[in-house]
Amino acid sequence: MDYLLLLPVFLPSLAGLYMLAASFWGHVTAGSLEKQQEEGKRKRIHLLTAVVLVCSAILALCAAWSGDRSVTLFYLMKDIPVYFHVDGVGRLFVTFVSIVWVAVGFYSFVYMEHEGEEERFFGLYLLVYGILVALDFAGNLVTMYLFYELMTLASMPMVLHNGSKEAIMAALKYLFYSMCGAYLGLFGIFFLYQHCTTLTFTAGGTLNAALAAGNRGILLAAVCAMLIGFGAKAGMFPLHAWLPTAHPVAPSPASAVLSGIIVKSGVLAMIRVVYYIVGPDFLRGTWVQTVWMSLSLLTVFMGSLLAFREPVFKKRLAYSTVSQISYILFGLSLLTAGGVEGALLHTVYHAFIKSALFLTAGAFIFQYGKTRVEELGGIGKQMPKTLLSYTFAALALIGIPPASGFISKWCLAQGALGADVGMFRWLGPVVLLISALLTAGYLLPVTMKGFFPGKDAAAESSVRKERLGMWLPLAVLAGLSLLLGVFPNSLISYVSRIAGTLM
Amino acid sequence: MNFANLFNNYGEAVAMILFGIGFSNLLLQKNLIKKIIGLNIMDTAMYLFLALKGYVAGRKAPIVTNGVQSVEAYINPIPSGLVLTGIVVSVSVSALMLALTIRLYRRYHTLDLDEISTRLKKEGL
Amino acid sequence: MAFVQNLPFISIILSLFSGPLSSILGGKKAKWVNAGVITVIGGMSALVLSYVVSTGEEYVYRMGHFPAPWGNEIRVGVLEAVMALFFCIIMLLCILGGIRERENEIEDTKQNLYYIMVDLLLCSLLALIYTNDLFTAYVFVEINTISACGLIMIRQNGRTLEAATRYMIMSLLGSGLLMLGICFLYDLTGHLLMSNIKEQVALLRTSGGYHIPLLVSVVLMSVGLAIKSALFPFHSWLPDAYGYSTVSSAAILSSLVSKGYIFLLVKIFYRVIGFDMVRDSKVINVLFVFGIVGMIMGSVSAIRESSIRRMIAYSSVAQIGYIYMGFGLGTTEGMVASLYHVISHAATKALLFVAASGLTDTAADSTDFKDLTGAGYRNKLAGVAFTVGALSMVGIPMFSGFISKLLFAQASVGVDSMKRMLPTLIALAISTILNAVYFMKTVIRLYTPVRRVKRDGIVFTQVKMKENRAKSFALVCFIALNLFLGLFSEPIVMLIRNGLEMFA
Amino acid sequence: MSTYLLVIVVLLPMLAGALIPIIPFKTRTQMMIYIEGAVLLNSVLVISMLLMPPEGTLVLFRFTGNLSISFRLDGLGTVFAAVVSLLWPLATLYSFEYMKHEGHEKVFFMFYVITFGVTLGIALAEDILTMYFFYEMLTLVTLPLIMHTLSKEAIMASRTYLYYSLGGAAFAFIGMIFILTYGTTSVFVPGGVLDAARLGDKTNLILLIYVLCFCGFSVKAAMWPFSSWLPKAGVAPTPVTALLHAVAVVKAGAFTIMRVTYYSFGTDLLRGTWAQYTVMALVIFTIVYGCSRALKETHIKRRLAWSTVSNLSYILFGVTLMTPLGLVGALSHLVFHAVMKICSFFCAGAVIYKTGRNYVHELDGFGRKMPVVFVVFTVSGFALMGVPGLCGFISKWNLAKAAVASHNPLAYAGVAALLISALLTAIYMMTISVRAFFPGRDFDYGKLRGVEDPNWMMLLPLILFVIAMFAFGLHPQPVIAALESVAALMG
Repeated sequence: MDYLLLLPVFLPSLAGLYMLAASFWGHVTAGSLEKQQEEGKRKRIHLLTAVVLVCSAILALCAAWSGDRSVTLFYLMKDIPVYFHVDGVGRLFVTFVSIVWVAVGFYSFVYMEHEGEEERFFGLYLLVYGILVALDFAGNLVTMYLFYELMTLASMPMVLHNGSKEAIMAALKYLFYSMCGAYLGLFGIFFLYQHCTTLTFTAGGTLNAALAAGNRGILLAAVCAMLIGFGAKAGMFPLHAWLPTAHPVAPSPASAVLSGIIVKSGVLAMIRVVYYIVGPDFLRGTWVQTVWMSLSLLTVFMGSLLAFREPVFKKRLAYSTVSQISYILFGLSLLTAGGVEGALLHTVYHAFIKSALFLTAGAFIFQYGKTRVEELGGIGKQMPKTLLSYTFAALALIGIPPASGFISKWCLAQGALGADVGMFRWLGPVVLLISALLTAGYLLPVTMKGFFPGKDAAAESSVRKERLGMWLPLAVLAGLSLLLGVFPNSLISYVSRIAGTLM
Repeated sequence: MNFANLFNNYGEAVAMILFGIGFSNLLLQKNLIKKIIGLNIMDTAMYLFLALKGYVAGRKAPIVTNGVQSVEAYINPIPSGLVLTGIVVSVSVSALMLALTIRLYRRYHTLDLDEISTRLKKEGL
Repeated sequence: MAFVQNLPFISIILSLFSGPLSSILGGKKAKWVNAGVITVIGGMSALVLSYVVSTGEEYVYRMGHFPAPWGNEIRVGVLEAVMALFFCIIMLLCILGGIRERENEIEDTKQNLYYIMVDLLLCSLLALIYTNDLFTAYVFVEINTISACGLIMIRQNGRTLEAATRYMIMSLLGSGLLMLGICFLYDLTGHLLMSNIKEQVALLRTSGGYHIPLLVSVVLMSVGLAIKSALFPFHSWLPDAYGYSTVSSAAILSSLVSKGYIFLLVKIFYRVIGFDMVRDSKVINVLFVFGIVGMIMGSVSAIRESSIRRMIAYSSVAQIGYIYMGFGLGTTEGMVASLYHVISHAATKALLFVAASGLTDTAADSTDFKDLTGAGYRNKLAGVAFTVGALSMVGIPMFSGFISKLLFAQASVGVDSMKRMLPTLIALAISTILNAVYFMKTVIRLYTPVRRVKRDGIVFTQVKMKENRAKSFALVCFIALNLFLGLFSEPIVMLIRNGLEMFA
Repeated sequence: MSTYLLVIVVLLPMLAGALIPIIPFKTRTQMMIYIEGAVLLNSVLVISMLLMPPEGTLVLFRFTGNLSISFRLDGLGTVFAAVVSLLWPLATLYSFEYMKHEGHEKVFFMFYVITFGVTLGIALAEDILTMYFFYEMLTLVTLPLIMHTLSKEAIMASRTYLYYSLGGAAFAFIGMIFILTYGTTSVFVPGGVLDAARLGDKTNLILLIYVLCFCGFSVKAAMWPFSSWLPKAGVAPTPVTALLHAVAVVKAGAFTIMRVTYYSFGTDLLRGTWAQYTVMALVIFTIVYGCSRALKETHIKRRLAWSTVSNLSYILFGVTLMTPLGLVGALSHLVFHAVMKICSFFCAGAVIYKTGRNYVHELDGFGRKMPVVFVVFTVSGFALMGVPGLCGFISKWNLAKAAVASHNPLAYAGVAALLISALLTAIYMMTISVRAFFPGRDFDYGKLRGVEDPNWMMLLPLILFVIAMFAFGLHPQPVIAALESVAALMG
């Protein structure tokens, strides 16, 4: 019972709320500021954000890596507390979330100046961070659901940041898809509450065997509903459609964290449900597993195919997210240690890679306002650092050894082959391979066109200086995705330990 | 069924038939006057019926002339009394009806009740 | 024998002779005589009631002390006394409620005739209530008819004449059938006094002889009286008669005349034929069916009406339906409910008619709904009274209508045959809804204010309570009566029960 | 505490209300003080009575034999009475401000205050006749409130309301008769009063009657197909729509259904019969139907009214589960929905009062101009959606818990319906908020000059409601425990 866990949750949330309120009242009182006042305000905002962000990130890491802490906040219902607990998975998630969040945060100090409404944006940014930390620390299903919903509501305004009609429509679409998913999840939660000894996360599941035996059918249905529901956040078919709509309109940092981090919360939810509440043994070999595997594979294939055909850069990345997340889901759906290992690895890697990619896209837009792939010819001349780090990230995602993506995919394939899942043993790896090829097909052209536009391309006249604040975080993320590929052992061992506990 | 009964008390039979005639007239005739006649036929049928009930073959009317004789000598007087009362009633009723009829005729120059009501509808009174 | 026992006879004679008396008086005097007579008779009936209740048994009053088979008898029980009392009260109030209209609508030379008619009507009603002799009953039925007809046609216009004629024809048909039935009974039993006939009928039942003729006579009499009391298919005359005659006539007719016939029917069922015999005969099924159909159809046609008076008239068709449905249930409970409804409906319906007249005063006697918009503000008391009546009709608790609804429903649940229970309950519910539809619609209209003060020539006028004291008084009394029936129904129900026991 | 308080709290408001048009008030303020004083006093009396519950019953009046108007305070009544008497003073405060622009207030407040007493009468009724009596009264005293504006539309609406309610009462009446005839007593007893011996082979009949009775009472609770009066009644002034058509009247319908189901017919008789399935199916359909109608509706108050329709059916759904848990769920939603919905209605009312705008598409950009109102509105929207941390989630949780625990396939469908309707709720509430806060990049706020938050009389209730929503949402234990103790009697 110690409150260190709560600090990284409440510090950013309160700061964020404060900033939101401030911006809101600013609008209500409708005071227009002078230019330099404007500047001063921005400075203050950035300073506050940076301080709070770094502090809370450090706090979060401390809280995470100093033993299995747990705290019960208060009782939502008689037998259901709001309960935080740090365990392996949570630790892992908190770590990469914090890193990415800080990096993207610094990136957006520069980026957001042309988007405006910075106070609101950073307020939300901090708020969502706090919620995410809480989500990763959540110690039981209801707590997790609570913060899951809050995350949806808080991240929604990030999507409609620029306030254009299509942005608003996209935001609503995002909201409703997530809500739909969340409610499907809730549907399951109701049933699990009846048939589980407790909703507190315990490795291997807490299903009450006696009760469950009676209503196996309805339980399976409920779990299936939950998978599909939480799959909405993770962009799994059939509820994936919000991703390609929401990401392009959102400001690039927002889309970076959306598809780098927030989609991962769907993954987290699935892990929690399957491995900590229901227990893999209950699902192994049932129709639910089959459905889950086939859905994820379908999504993998479909996503990369759509990405391949997509001309708008950020949309393309969004589709790629759709397919990449489903790698993870496929890994989870194998219900074997190997599968989980691969999945977790890919979760981490994809977080870094995908945010890096989106930041690149953001950079292009920020500097030259280029959104479509075919406009990017010769971009390498103007922004070499950016494009270089992009390339590394892309290679990592495709999975060229020794870059990180290779390792995770290798694990996934191995897991698939190792698992006893009928035809999916070979179907899985095949699909992964094809999609890897497609990935190469839709990521590399940018690099090539960028560096070697060919002579007929009109050389871009004005070469603007790349902003340090932008390419540095980008480079850091890309670098991380490389390094973790080159020296993966500590991570692998850690992940496999987690996976071991789950089986 | 055996018609013997019918022929034995032919009086009652006739009375019933008359009653039917009267009733149907009162009900179905358009013309008010005919209705009233029907009414009277109906009443008369009733009196006939009552009188028959009272009459015992071969006895005298219950009017005391030369000295009272035993009760067997006379017919039952009560029905006759009833008939008398009935006649009074029906007379008054028919009088009232006729009065009404005159009133209506003065107003609408017709004896057809339905036509009168259609006219009333037209007046919308 | 106590002096009180003479009072019923005296009251009949009194009302009978006050008629001719008023024929030689002027309108004003006749009015007072009439009012006085009714009051006195009411007092007498009250005394009789208290006497009968105290002794706890009914008594027979022989005219001129002739013994049973020959003499003519009056038989007084609790129920008779109760009915007499209520009829007097309501009649008095109706007379009071309609004074002004009468004086406007009837030419002055005929004023006193009106009171003659009322006196005769009262006399015949009392006779119907008290008499123990079928033929006397028949005679007074006719007198009743004639005087009622007089009440209708005394206001001279085409409608009333036509209505009176139709009414005459219908009730003549009815009384013809009644007469025939009586003759049959006389033929079978050789008696005219109810009690003696009953003994004979009992013998016949045990011997099983003459079953069909007996049945026929029952059917004839009930159908005859049903026709006279405007049961559903025979109601064609009713809306015009009630809708266009002068107010107090309408009130009296709707609340008393038909009730007199109904009461006679009850007497025939109980004291002449014996109720179980009636129950075994299928006649009550017929009454039941017609009653239910009447409940619905009456309300439906009421909804379609555009004139408030005619609407109320149609609603009383529906109410008569209730009563016959109660008979049709074939249980004592049902009978109690019906008799209670006879009383409560008499009170309510009279109230409605008088209140309606009060409302129409504000719009130059136009009975069209359009002219009554906002009338509730123009004549406050009448508005309130009408609302009370409407609520009672819909069966809102604490008004009399609710109690009778309650009694009907309980009676129907008491019946063990599904075939009667469900139809009754459903019919009750539906007719409640229909009542709500047309009465509440009217009430809402009454309280919808209008901006303008005149509509195609009709000027809306304010009416103060003081302007028409008699009517205000009558209305207040009616409201009080209605609330009384609604709140303290217990004693009355008890009286009715005792009365029925005395009957059987 | 003496049982006389039971009848005092019922009669006091009636008397006070009846006096309003008679007393010659010098100023409007005097009237306001008088009314608020009366209402507050009564609420205080009620609350104090609930804290020190009087034992035994008080017979006010006897109709005939066993039929009487009598009051007693029991668990269920406590809940309803508490809700009503906590909300009434606030609503009154709000309506002072609102009614300024509606005219002839005296009549309005007269019936408004009288309704308070009548509603309490329903809550405190000891036997079914008393409840029926006040149920009818409620119909009549709320009628003038609906036709208050006296526009053609209002008249039509009030007619519809009247026909529906009285018709419903007519069928409820049948149920009452059966309880009186086949019950051991007419008093409400947890677990029902039907006398098995007297029932004999009539079980099916009783079930039929139950269904009729349920439908009858559910008219006030606006169950499909009897729901259409509620949106129509939205023409009434907002305090009426908010308090009566989100709380008092409609909840009275739900409350009476609880009474007849759990206290008169008895759940043991009904559970698992065709009757239960019939009513439950109706209710489940209504849950979805109401929401979808709300989605189609663009008039704010009507949209909220439709949402009320569906939310009321949440309560009824809990009732039709016919388990103690179900009753807990129903009661919790009865309490919480009261807060949420009255809050959202008051927001809508504030908008109408300040700007006279009635339609959703007219609200672009209001978020900045009426910040408090729309923040509150959004919060109440979240609550209705069942976002955890707000009270809506708690009641939804309890309902679903009960439904799953009842192991009744139809109930599972009910859970699904709950969630579908939650999603629809999200759509129709969020679209409003998003419009209000994000009118689009090139929105000209100049169009909204003069739009601003209303004064404290309107804001105070809103703030209190928001606090309540969070309080119930984060720490519902006391309330839920109380409700469980009520339901525990059912066994």
